[in-house]
Amino acid sequence: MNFEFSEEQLFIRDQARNFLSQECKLSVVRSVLDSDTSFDRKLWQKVVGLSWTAMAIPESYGGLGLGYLELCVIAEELGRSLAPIPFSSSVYLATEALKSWGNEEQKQNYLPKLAAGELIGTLALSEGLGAPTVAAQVHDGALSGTKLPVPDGDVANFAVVSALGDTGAVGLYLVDLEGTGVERETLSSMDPSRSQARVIFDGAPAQLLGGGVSSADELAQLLDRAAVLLAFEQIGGCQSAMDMGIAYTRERYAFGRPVASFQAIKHKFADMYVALELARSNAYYGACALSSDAPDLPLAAATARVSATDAYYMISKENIQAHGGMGFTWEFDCHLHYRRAQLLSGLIGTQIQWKEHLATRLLKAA
Amino acid sequence: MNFEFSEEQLFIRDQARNFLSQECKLSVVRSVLDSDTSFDRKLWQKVVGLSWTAMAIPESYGGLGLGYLELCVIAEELGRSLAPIPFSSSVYLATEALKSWGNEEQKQNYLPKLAAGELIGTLALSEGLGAPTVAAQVHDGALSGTKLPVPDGDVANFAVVSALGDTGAVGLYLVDLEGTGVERETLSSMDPSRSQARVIFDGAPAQLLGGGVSSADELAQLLDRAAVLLAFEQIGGCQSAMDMGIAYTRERYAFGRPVASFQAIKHKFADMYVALELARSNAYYGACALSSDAPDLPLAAATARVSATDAYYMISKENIQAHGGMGFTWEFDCHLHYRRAQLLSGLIGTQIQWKEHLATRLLKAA
Amino acid sequence: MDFQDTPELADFRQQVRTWLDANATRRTDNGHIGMEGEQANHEAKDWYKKKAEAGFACLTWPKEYGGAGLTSLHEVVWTQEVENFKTRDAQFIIGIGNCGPAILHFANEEAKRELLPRMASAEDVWCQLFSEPNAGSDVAGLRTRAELDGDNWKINGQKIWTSGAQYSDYGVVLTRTDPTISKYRGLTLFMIDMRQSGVEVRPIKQMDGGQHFNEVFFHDAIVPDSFRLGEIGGGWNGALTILMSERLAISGIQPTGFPQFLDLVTTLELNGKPIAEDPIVRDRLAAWYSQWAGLQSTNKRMLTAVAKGGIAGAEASLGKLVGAVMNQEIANFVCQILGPAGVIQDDTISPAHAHFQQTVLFSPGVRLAGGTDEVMRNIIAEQVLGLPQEPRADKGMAFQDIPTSSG
Amino acid sequence: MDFQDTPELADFRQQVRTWLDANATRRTDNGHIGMEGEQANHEAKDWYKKKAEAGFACLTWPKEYGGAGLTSLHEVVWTQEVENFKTRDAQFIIGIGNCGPAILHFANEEAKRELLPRMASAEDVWCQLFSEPNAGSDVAGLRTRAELDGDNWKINGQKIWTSGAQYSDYGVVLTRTDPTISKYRGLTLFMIDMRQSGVEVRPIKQMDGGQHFNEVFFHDAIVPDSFRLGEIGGGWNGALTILMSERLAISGIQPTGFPQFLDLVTTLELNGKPIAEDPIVRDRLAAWYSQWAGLQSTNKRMLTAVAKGGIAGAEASLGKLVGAVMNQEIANFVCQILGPAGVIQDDTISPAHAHFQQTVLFSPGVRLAGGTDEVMRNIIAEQVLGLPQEPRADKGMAFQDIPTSSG
Repeated sequence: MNFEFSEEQLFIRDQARNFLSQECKLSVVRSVLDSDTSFDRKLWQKVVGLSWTAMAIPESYGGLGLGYLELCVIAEELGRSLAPIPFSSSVYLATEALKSWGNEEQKQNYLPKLAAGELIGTLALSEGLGAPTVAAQVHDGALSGTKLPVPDGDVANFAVVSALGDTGAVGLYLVDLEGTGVERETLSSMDPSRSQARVIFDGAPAQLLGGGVSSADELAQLLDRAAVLLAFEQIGGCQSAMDMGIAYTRERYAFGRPVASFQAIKHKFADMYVALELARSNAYYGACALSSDAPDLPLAAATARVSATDAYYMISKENIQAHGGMGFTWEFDCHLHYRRAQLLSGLIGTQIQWKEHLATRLLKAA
Repeated sequence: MNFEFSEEQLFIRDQARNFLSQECKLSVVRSVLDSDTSFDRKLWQKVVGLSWTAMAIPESYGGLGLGYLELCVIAEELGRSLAPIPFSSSVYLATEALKSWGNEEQKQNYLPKLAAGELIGTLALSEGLGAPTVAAQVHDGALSGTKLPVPDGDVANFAVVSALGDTGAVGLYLVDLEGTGVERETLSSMDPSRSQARVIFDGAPAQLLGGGVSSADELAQLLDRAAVLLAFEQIGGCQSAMDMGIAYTRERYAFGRPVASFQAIKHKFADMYVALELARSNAYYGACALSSDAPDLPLAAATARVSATDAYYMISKENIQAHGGMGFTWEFDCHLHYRRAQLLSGLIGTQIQWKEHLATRLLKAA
Repeated sequence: MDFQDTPELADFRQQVRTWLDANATRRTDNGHIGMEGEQANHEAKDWYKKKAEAGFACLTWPKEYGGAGLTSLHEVVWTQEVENFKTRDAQFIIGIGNCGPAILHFANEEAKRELLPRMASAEDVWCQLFSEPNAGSDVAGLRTRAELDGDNWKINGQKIWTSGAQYSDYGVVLTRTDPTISKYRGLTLFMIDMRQSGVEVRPIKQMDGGQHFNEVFFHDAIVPDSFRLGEIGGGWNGALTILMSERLAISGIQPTGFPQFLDLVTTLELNGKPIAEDPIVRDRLAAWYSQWAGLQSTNKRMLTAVAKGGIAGAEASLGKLVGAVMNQEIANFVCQILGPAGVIQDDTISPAHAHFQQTVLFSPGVRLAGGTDEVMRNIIAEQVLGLPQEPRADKGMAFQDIPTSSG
Repeated sequence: MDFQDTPELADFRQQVRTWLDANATRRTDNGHIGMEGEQANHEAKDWYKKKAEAGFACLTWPKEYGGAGLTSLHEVVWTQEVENFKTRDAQFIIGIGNCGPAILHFANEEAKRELLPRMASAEDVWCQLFSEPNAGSDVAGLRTRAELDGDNWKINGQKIWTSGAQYSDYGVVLTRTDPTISKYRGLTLFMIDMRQSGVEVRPIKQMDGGQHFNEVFFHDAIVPDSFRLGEIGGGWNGALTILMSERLAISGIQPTGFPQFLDLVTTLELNGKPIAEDPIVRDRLAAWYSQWAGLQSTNKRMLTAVAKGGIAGAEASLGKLVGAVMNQEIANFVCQILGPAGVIQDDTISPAHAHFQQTVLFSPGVRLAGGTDEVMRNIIAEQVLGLPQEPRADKGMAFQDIPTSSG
């Protein structure tokens, strides 16, 4: 048993951390948050330049052919730095969908461009409030319906969209978001540093992904892989938020001593540490299962997701409190993590849904 | 609006407190806990002598004709002192059942004796694990079936028992527990200072209560009234457990200062205080609703019950922790409250069931 | 124990109801009225004036100071009734609720007769200036200096988290008049004219994007000695009086998020099914309702005690602590049940006009304003339960010698 | 990252499995083996002897002291395999896990060669004597005196919470040798013969009725100076080493209650319906599983670090904190779902042989033993996160001058 990343993976992580600490300072995050732009294109291009988008794509399709573990360490650093780029949509979701189910032609068409960052993709499942349901329809290769929210849907070049086909069965379709029959609109959200969109399809040309992906189980596999990667983003965020709070309360004095020396504050951080370490350990287990495509990936992914979501919410929330009044200002950075925690917890289904997945999978395994 | 007991009621409370602090020291509780006896008969007789059993029985049936508010203040003191007597079974349940549904003859037969403490009654609903269900049957006036657990079922003289009648409908029946066709056995429980029994009926003579009480709603009313009274027992216990912890940690030193001066301990007590005050306020509201038979009694009772059960569990549990290792000894009194909290939370349905009642009633009202 | 008004209160309630029906518009939904902006302020001033003219302003203040000379129970009745109407009744509650009692307690007769009626009718708007960037939970650690200069005091320093400073005419400001003695003894309280040139107000942008609070900078701002409240060096006791009033004032309007949650549960369907049928929703609903109902009834107990001549104690901290946490947890829970669209903050998509998303972002401030969770627990532990204080690192030190982050 | 054994460990695992199959009985259920009583003790002694003879005792100790000279990973493999068998493998873990390292670190060569092999084979049983009635969380506040008397030390005082004292041959005892200096510097550590006349062991009756722990009284008990562990006045550092080992030892066997809960959820029907279908049960199941799985994987991370030559840190406190709380909450939850019969503690009625009712009553002790929740959080905050210590009321004082409850 070996429950740590390899030297090479840790090297990639350190490189990523150094790069992002230079190129993705919180001022970069804020410039997206404060403006109408939906992501930081410059940072995106640099990230593409480092081949992060190509990391887990096979060499035959223009990728580096590395594994998920390398992607996990990158994800942790993207989460830590709150990178305002559509990485999760394009890499964890669209790229993975193509890798899993694309036919040869589709792979040839999309994967090299995804690897090279020439295309940004996303996955469009939801159609409003509640758990995702599918009412969008494809007739004779034309898609109609509304998807909402679509993560990075306003900036992605194409989307993998769930819709009912001519036979009435749910399938996944490749749709060019810049083509005809597509209208899209950026939506306000709790985390404007990562965009969400409403995408209205009105007869948009749609191409069935591969031979057709209809089973809920197959889709669940894609989301499971994304759950592990997102868990790494979440624990990166946790660590960063907790470090922020520790640094601030060590420096700030009240009643003649550092705020961090008060037992109530110390115990708050101890509880954060506990939540983070449990989440980290579950994410590591998820990474193991992901990289070896182990049979318990579904359970491991749900576990990683549930504890990372809990931890990031709790830590980003209590970090604000530990800062006192200043933590509530726009000027301080605490809210960036609190917003991101909300965003990430919603991305591929929320905590309540994942807890139910976890229970189902656990009871199936037991 | 007046949200406090009257001078007269507070006087009764103070009298009860003084009496119990003399006559029901924790050594009395322990003597029941440590032995095979199921209750303290001496204390019971003194309580009867003070007419507490007669308090809410109309004068025409040998009672004092006082209201529920007087019973509430007594209940709080019984809870505070952990009195090891079958008061709740006989007074809140059996007496109330007879008052509500007994026909004139039954009332004449039972109520004066209940008031005078010559009879101890109880209510037998459960038939094993889970929410109470009814399999016991009455045919031609003879009851057969097993009830478990029956609170104070080993010491009560009679029970009000739920059973299926000849028509297959659920009804409540009066059964002499000392008569033929009844076998009973004291069960081990988490709180041996209040007894629980298995009662096996095998053709025991059973008399339908009143004209027959079949609707679940009617039975619910009885349990609602008991829930308010038990909430007062619970908050009495909360106050006593919290006071115990505060006194101990003020006296005990660690690291050169009182344990009660450490912020983690202070905040623990603050949280206990919060839980207790919310529970107390809900109990007061419940008392108001109970005494005026207000239409929101069902909701008020469920609310009082849910928060009192939460509070007593939390406070009795954390009181042990605040005591440190000594709190875990048999010698210290902390466990008496922790055990009683378990007992009271089970008596008329557990927390999960009452939370569901609460939600149902709230949504019905909203 | 009963839910009934006394005959006198029943009478008063009827009077209030009649007047409100004639002078205000009934509320039709649970929606809240925006609290910010100039327009809101004007509307509120008009409303306060109308109230004052009808004799419904500051009900518990003596009549000679612009009040109605009634009891807290009358105030409760007013609050209960006015909730059914669209008014801006709560607009100046912090200024009036905090500064009013300070002036009632500490100002001279002339100042009271001049200033209080204008405060009650909102002709003058007031703010409270206590917190500083380096004095949050440790309020008494403040550094704003007041130095005697002839008959006047010269104020220099910075305050923060001042609600309504931008539209205030006056403020009550806590200053340090002597840094060479212990921190609690070197403080003095003043009234201050906020419209003078040495006072600069800068809005603070909050994490939710709103601007409810301000920073206030004093550069040689002038206060006549007649505006001093209480003794020189007696500011801390005055401040405690005010902080207690603040918690009481807040305990009435403390958001809990529960009514909005209940409203949502009874109306929302997700995936074709009422969320009221979801056992997880019901489980949380029961837990939060039992807390919320407990707060309502605790308030009733406090008012009963006050009506019987007692004084409300630090128990108000309980409502602040429980309500603020519940408010945040409810909002987060709702966003979770909404699924992936829970993160969307859009009036046309998010239920209840995106109330819950707004609350996710605003609620951290509610937990901080008026004292953090930790401060509330300390107050309960020390002032209600009488537990011993922690050993104090700054005990017996001159203020200027106490270790600070910047020093 | 992988779940595979190295070839060496795979080999070792095979060896262990073969030996266990030949020498122990496979477990068929989840039930636990009673830990108490003389009979249990005899069985355990036989089992330890058998293990030692086969070379499976104290795997990480050097061979010359009765160990196997292997790594912690071998120990993990052993633990994983032995869990499938009915053995009393954990019976002496506190004695061996705590006292063993102390002796390895501080005893002289002769003592190590004489005492350790007998400890490893459980020929001698050991206990640890630190806690005192007035020194719980504040371990260093202990009062048991050791006074030099020629070549011997005379011990007087009282210890408490000593596991297994009643059947121990030796103990490691922390004493105060100088009350006139600061409390941490006046402590010294000794080995002590528990069978001498000046040592009296009295069982403590726990709140659950069990008697796992003891009080130990010393009346002029004698310890030769050769039994001293480390320097005079160096006891605190030695104690820290032992406490760290204790937390590691406990972290392996820390009850969480989760496996029993999962077992119950998959098997129990109530009111004719599997509880596994109850959404509230599923909600809690998911929450507790994610914590439990996190603890399992945290343990794996710690072992990986140890295998790579790192040392396990105060992170073990995390497992203690989380596991102990979960254990109590699970037990209470189960009693609640069982309905009114949940309070019944009867093998024939209560599921899982009344495991959950027993746990309700025993779990408070688990939260206390080896350090309270608060001590665990302090350790995490100070030793893991490096947060500053609180100002210390007893700092720099001679031990005898520190305020105490009785003084």
